[in-house]
Amino acid sequence: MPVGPRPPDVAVAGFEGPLDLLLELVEEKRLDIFTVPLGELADEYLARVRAMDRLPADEVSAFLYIASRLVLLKARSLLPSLSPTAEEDEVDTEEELRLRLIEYATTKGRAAALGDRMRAGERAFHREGGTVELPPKGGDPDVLAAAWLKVLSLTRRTEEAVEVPGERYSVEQRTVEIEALIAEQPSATFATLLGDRPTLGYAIVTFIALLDLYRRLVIDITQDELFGEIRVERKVRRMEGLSE
Amino acid sequence: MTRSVIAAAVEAVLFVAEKPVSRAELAKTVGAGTKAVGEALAELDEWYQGTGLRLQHEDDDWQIVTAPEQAPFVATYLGADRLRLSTAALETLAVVAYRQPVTRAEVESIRGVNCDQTIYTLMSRRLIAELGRREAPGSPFEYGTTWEFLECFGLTSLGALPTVLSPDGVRSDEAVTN
Amino acid sequence: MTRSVIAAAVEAVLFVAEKPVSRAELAKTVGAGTKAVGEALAELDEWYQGTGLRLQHEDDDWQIVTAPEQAPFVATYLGADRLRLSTAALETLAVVAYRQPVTRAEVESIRGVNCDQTIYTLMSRRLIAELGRREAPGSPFEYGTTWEFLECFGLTSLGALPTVLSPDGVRSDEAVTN
Repeated sequence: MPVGPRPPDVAVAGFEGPLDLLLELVEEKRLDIFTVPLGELADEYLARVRAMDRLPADEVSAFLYIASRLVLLKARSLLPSLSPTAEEDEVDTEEELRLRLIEYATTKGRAAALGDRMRAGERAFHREGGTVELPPKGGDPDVLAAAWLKVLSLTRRTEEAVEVPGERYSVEQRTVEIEALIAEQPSATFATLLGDRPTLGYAIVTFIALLDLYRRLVIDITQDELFGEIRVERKVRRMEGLSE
Repeated sequence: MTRSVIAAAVEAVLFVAEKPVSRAELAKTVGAGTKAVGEALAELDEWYQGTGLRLQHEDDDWQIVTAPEQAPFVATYLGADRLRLSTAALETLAVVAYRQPVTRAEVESIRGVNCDQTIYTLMSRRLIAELGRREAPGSPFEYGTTWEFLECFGLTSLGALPTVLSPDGVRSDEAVTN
Repeated sequence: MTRSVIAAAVEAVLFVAEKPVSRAELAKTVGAGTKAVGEALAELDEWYQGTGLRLQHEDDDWQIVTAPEQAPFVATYLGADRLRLSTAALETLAVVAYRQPVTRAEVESIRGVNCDQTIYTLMSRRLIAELGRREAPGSPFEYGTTWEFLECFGLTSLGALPTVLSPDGVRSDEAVTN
């Protein structure tokens, strides 16, 4: 085992990343990765993200990206009139997400195959060639200096890599906060929810919390114009007994 | 049961070599053509089946190494450490191995997460290396696996990477060749 | 045409060993009796007839060497006017050269990998040597470069080692002087 600093490989709440979580849902439900409408997994995906205790700020955006795409796919399936704009069509199709998922599944299979080999320990060894009797000659000092530089750079990078961002927010906690706020006042804007000078992590967690509240029919979200203010409103509950 | 004169000479040179030797240099050293050396290498490769040795190559650089089945005994003798990698590092390694040359952005797009950490881990273990810069916006580094990678995983060449079926069971051939 | 299991294991161990190995140590390493190892050695000896390798022994210490007939090719390869070192050996040499006096543990902590083998190789090539023991727990050996190292690299003194800027461009002065 190498001595020296050992950078942690952070897995997010048991998942290697947002695609890993999505793949896990597909496999858990024994769905066919080639035919399952991915939008159907939106609710469960959000629920799993919400259940995660703490999300590292630097990985949250990746989870959010997948979550928002799933929500969009679900919305389209529920409301066929919500046809994709030409712009979205290029980058945001279900097919593209599916291909990424399939590629990731292949990568996981390959990683498992390499892992099996690693655990079996069946490696090769070479000779260092120590039996040579002739006095060495013809060394190049610049080559030696380059090797030293390489060693230095690898050491340095490992040291840097150990720093881990400290700031973390919980989606669950933020959801509770917003729900309490919206219970007191009927509406709020996204900007006020963010407060002054929010960090990226805080903004993303807030946004996921909103997506989740929206999914649970607690709030409505409206936006009157492109890039306009996003309004969050307490959803008017229908009388019990009436169908939706 | 004797082998060809060239094969014996190539074997002796590879035995004393401290690092992989190119076919061109082998040819020059033993005073034969590259084609004859190629045949000698094939002869050695076959000869080593079932022995404690095997022939490993990357592109056209060749080296004699120990057979992976003998790893436990050799590791005992050398006091060598077992390689250990996290799942995350293995995933990144799998992308680099099967898709090389590959940039960090490409690895991250396939895995869906930031890969700084795992790339550094793999580089400091000498399993992957920077190959050079890609001629593209931002001139990103391209990564590939190293000679140590082949050795650590007991692969005689990149062509010996395990074949893994993708979920549809057909797109198994996209490794390395693209 | 396969050889016995023990013979393959013995062959792999002798292949990586850079000095003669006693039959007792071979037996311990491969987990067999000395009699079985003796038979395996006889098997290897016969096997190597007509190949580029030979089994050589002095008393009961055994070693694989190149066949005498191949000496001209081996001499051609090794005699080429340049130093051949594996990447691993070159990196270890760089650490010793720029950080001497240095212990094995320090070299390993800097390189991040086990360095037993490369230190042995560099010592047998007389590029580095044990300087003495450090007054520290365990009294580890300290290593430094040799007179042959200076001659091999055409350096008049250690002060003539190329100056290396570290990656951040500031830690340029940690060579040799500390």
